[in-house]
Amino acid sequence: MSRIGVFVCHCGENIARTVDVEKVAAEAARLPGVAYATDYKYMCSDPGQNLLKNAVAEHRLDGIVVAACSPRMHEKTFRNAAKSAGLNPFLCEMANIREHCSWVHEDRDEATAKASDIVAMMVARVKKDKRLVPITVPVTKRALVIGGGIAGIQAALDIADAGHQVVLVEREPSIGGHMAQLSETFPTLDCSQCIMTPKMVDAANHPNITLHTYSEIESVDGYIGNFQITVRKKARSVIEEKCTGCGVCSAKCPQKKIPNAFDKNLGTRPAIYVPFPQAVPNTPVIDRANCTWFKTGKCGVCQKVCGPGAIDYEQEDRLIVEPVGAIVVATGFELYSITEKPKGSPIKGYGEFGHGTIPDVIDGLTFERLASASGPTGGKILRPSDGREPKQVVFVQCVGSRAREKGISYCSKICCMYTAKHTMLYKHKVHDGQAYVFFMDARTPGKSYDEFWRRAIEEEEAVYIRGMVSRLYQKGDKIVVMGSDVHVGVQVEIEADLVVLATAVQPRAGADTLAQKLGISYDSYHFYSEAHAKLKPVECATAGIYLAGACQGPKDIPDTVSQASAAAAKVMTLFAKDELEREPIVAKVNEKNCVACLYCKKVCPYGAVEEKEIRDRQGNLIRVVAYVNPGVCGGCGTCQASCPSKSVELDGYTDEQIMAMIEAL
Amino acid sequence: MKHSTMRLSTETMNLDFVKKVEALSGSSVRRCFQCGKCSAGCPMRSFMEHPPNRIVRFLQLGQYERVLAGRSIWYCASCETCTTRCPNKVDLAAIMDALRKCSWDAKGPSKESYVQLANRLFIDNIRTYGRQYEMRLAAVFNVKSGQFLKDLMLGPKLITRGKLKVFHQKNRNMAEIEQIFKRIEEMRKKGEAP
Amino acid sequence: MHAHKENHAFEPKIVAFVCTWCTYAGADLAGTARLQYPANTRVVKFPCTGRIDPVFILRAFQKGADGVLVSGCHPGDCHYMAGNFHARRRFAAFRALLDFIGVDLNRLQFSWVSAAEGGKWVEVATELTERVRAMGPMREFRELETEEQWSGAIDTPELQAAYEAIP
Amino acid sequence: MTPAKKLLSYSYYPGCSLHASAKEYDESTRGLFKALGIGLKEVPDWLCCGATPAHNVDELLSLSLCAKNLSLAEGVEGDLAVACAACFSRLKVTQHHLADNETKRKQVEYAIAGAVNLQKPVKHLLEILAKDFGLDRLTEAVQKPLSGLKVACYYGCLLTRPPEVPELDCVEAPTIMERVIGAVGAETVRWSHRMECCGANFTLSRPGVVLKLSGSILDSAKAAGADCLMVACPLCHGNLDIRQKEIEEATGERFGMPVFYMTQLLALAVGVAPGKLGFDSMIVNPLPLLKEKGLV
Ligand SMILES: Cc1cc2nc3c(=O)[nH]c(=O)nc-3n(C[C@H](O)[C@H](O)[C@H](O)COP(=O)(O)OP(=O)(O)OC[C@H]3O[C@@H](n4cnc5c(N)ncnc54)[C@H](O)[C@@H]3O)c2cc1C
Ligand SMILES: Cc1cc2nc3c(=O)[nH]c(=O)nc-3n(C[C@H](O)[C@H](O)[C@H](O)COP(=O)(O)OP(=O)(O)OC[C@H]3O[C@@H](n4cnc5c(N)ncnc54)[C@H](O)[C@@H]3O)c2cc1C
Ligand code: SF4
Ligand code: SF4
Ligand code: SF4
Ligand code: SF4
Ligand code: SF4
Ligand code: SF4
Ligand code: SF4
Ligand code: SF4
Repeated sequence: MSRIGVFVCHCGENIARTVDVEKVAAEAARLPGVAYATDYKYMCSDPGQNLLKNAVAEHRLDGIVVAACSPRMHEKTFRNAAKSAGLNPFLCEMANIREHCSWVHEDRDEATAKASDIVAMMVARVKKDKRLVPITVPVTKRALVIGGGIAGIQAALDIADAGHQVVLVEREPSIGGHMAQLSETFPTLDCSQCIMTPKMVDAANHPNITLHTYSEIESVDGYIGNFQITVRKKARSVIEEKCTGCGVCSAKCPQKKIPNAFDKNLGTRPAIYVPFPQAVPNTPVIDRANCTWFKTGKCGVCQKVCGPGAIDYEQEDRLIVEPVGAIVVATGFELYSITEKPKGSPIKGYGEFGHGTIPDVIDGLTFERLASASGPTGGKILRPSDGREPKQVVFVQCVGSRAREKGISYCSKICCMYTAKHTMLYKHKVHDGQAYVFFMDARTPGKSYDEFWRRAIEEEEAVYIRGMVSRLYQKGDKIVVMGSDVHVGVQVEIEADLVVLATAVQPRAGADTLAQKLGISYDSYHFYSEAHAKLKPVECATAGIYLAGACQGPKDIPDTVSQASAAAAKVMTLFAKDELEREPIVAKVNEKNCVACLYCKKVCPYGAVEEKEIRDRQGNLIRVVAYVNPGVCGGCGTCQASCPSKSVELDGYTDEQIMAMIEAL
Repeated sequence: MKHSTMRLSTETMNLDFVKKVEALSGSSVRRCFQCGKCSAGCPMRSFMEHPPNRIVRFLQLGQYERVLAGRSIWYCASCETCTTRCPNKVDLAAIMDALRKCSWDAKGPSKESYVQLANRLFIDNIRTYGRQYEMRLAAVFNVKSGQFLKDLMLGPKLITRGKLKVFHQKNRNMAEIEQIFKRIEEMRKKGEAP
Repeated sequence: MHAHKENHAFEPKIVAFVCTWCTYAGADLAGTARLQYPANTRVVKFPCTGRIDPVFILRAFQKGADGVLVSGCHPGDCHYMAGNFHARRRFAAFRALLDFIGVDLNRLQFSWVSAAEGGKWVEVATELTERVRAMGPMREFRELETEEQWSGAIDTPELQAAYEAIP
Repeated sequence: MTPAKKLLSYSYYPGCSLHASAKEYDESTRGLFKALGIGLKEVPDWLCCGATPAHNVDELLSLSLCAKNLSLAEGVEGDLAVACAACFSRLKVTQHHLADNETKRKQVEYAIAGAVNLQKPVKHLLEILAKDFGLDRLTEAVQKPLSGLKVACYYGCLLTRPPEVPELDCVEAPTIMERVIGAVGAETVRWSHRMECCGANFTLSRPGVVLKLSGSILDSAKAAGADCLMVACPLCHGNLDIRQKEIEEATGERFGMPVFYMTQLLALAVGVAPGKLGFDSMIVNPLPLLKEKGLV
């Protein structure tokens, strides 16, 4: 038999004006199981809380209902009071007779009756309440950062500076990502390399950062605070510990004509190479597909010339297991290429632009390499076909982006700004050249961004023409651009020397595979989904995993860095405690009844439900049941409502508790 | 020409003309971002074939023939609404003045001869009399424009109310006024003034 | 002095199943704004509409509710990301079942009320109260109640059908 | 104790229209100023300011004509009072432009063979009445309050534009006319077309334009319940008053809306004899309205 205490609050006049609080208390006292009922002027005040604490002791109460304001207001207060009185805090409930009653009704009788009903419902519920203990999980204070672009580097540095260990995993031989490829950056036009390279070096030298380049995530196990990551370190064919980065191997390698992907294939590199001179680490990789040794078994020049003996043709991929407590995903983006349709790209293609067959039609990143002082032309704008300096350059915005029918509807967000930047860089380098831009809108909602774009037009004299380009075709050594100026309604034709397409920012090919390994969700384009667009923009729905940079959606550097620092801050918040404590409102499976239909698994938005094998003592598999990982469960209860065998229950909202309330109607 | 394709290149964009208009009007043309606010409020928009914003746009692209070909510039009432409201401080009313001057100097190719004629007569009046005499202005305009009967009904009404002076007298300082015209002509001849 | 209040012969009982994050907060807001509505509603709070089992609705009708309101976050705003989508699908199937067993669907109302929509909460609660008042007391289920004891098992073909309809 | 009232005296540039089609504007201005005890001395041998046609096609000429007028005004004491909105605008624009354009100023100075007078304050009558004289004093001077008369104040294009030049009042939402006429007891209506263009000098070359634009102005004033319009510009007056009959014929709408110069109404209120205010030269006869309101 339970002993429930009911405390009816007057809230000064707020409740007492319309609700006859004494009557409510008196009626509550008659409810079965109620051992004590009273009313008081201000329950939340110190004397009010003391009244509650004393009553617990005096009347040996095992459950409490405070009939007062909304639980959103004072549930914490009264649960804490109950706790200090030695009661499990989850045995204290609030009956909302203020917001839901005294404030919204005028008739005193009706309001009093309703208040009594609400109290009765809560009394019925509290009788079914169970003692709940906050869940605690230990935290491994080590973070994994996936992707070594500016996002990953920033997040890694922030976390490492806070004193935590970071494992930074980068797929390519060097960290740096796209930012390392850029020339100068909007909106300030500072040199990308100049601001990026020091950060890359900092990351590599930081005592708290373990760098795995040329590596990928093999698998992810565990949950928030306790992940086990398996990293595949791909065979570099160069022993990192021995290599001094002298570069003799690259210089002597007879295979010299391999297109350099970092330079968007404008230049070439040897088979043993670092992607770019400032690469971090400065350790070469053998591109086995193009290496003579690996193709024919002959050559071995690099091994012969390498002083420290760092070349190892036998090296194999290695798997490393890293325990971490939190993960930052920062895998960045890819540009849509009209040349080759990237696998999985939803964009239907640009036949009207020649499908990439016109050599002097390039993308924005290629232009960055042309404009970069450390690029293949030493920063001279020269067109790929014949190396001449182009005098008429046409830029075309929104190629792929914002074109529902082509396959994607979103705006790539950065191309308006980088195209404006390109026209400026071009004008700075080719004074007698003319830049034209075909655009639909100039989307420049950033600090100093519109001013930047206006500068391109007003000071650098770029001619902006509103309208999409219909077609491009080669005519002699020119490219005819067919457009239209929609402001004046006249067709426009320009014979260009070079055409630069601002192609769509897309998620990395394979972003979905990584997401599946991590158990995080992604949108229909494969950008990773944040838990809440506004209030949890860096958290994944999966606890303990955070997002930074362009992998979550198109982003420029300022946005990327802000998000990266925010993700790092979230990781640090997590690491501030030794154990994670959370409300024990989580689902539990009754393994006896579970029929393993796994409906629960299907509906759980948090991916908290796993399959669990039940084995006998000999280790024989008896059956499979569902298991809810309490570290991951968000507590929505969807599984419970969906379970056909009623085998899963959400603590704090059990069927019993709810039914009790309904019965009390 | 109105609908023919614009072939843009550094050769076909007459930026010298644009610079001249910018110098005459003291207003930047590039600053315009084609919001259309000028045209939205222009009281004369419905009489123009190119709304004011399009005039600026053609200028941005150096398409001066297209600007001067239309009668739009002659239908601008100089009300300054566009200039007042332009978010970019494009002084369109001044640009219209500059364009009319360019067209005036080129003796065409404007289509709006009536407006031009009225302006010419008005200025002639100043040179001859120092002040405006509306009676003469109207009469000569009607004769020259071949609209003999235009406003026939208004004339007597105005005269009886003393609103049109039938006789007029010259300013006493006519010589000085003539000097002003002469000196301006002289400066222009020497290329010292636009 | 309050305006003269009408006396109704029949005061229906309305049970509202609401989620904590949106509708419960919306109803709180109606309170803070001192908006007035009929006193017929009794609120049962859930973490999420995804937690609301159709059985609860049946039970409420059996236990004397004349009308039931189910309300949560707007689609896409769910605190738990997708709970309300599951709820929406589940209730779509459930309505068919209720119809089948002869419950007038006008007694059951689904709606989305956000934490900012105190006014909408008042509207929804008032409308349902008025509508059910006009319909008169719900009798169909009360008789059943004496015969059947609630259990978690799926022991009727209707329930089976309802669960099978869950995608 | 009332502060000593200073004696105001101005040099006066009437402009071509006030000597012809707008003679009632001139007469009433002189009458009003006399009644208020404000001195007014006409600049001798002033010439046409060039108005719209000059700057339309020849900015340099326009600037030179105005500069010449400014230097003529130098000989007459007092700030330069201007009645016509177009003259006012041109004179102000000239000072404004030449103050910050050295090249143009040199050209103009050569053309007029003298320095440009950038210092002489050029003031519209409204400014003189509202700011120099003062609305309180204006109210004190009232002998026949215009109470009951519903006036639609029409600013036209040029009184406040272009921005930063006349600085008479707010460029887009001025109230100076309403304040001035309100000071003598008239009621002013809120209406939409206070600053729409009336068709300006197209009156000669393209009267169709005027019929359309002035038509909608009359329409709007009528819809707002105005008894009459009040203007401060002869060109506006010409279009709205002289062409009103034609507009009525073209639109089939009857307005019968007298169009007053602001000085006519003000002078009437401060007791100038109606016979001296040129009411008889108005095309739309205002006397029935004035009689109805007991003002004549
Ligand atoms: C042409 C062009 C010009 C630009 N100009 C500017 C500018 O002027 N100013 C500006 O602010 N922004 C500019 N940007 C945008 C800028 O490039 C991005 O904002 C920024 O690079 C995003 O950084 P990130 O770290 O999120 O992604 P990325 O730079 O793409 O880095 C992601 C990193 O993750 C690695 N990675 C990917 N997948 C995996 C995996 N599965 N495992 C391990 N590692 C992985 C990649 O190799 C890469 O190193 C420009 C972009 C383009 C295309
Ligand atoms: C019309 C409109 C619609 C919008 N709609 C959306 C939308 O749909 N979606 C969206 O994502 N964003 C929207 N936004 C943007 C959103 O409102 C802002 O991004 C957000 O409010 C910024 O939050 P804040 O905390 O930075 O600033 P604020 O909300 O301005 O908060 C600043 C706080 O600081 C206080 N404060 C100021 N100075 C001091 C001081 N000296 N000392 C102490 N306190 C001080 C202020 O009182 C205030 O409480 C909208 C904005 C507007 C104007
Ligand atoms: S507990 Fe709530 S209802 Fe009671 S006095 Fe405090 S605020 Fe008011
Ligand atoms: S073995 Fe391969 S990498 Fe080494 S030098 Fe030869 S081709 Fe180059
Ligand atoms: S940022 Fe600009 S160019 Fe890029 S997709 Fe958006 S609108 Fe188009
Ligand atoms: S100011 Fe606002 S509406 Fe205008 S472009 Fe920027 S974000 Fe868009
Ligand atoms: S839905 Fe229920 S029965 Fe099915 S797997 Fe989950 S807990 Fe087990
Ligand atoms: S309560 Fe919600 S989050 Fe937790 S396991 Fe069930 S469905 Fe998943
Ligand atoms: S208002 Fe100004 S910016 Fe807008 S279109 Fe006209 S001139 Fe251009
Ligand atoms: S000044 Fe000319 S172009 Fe500008 S709004 Fe007036 S009439 Fe139109």
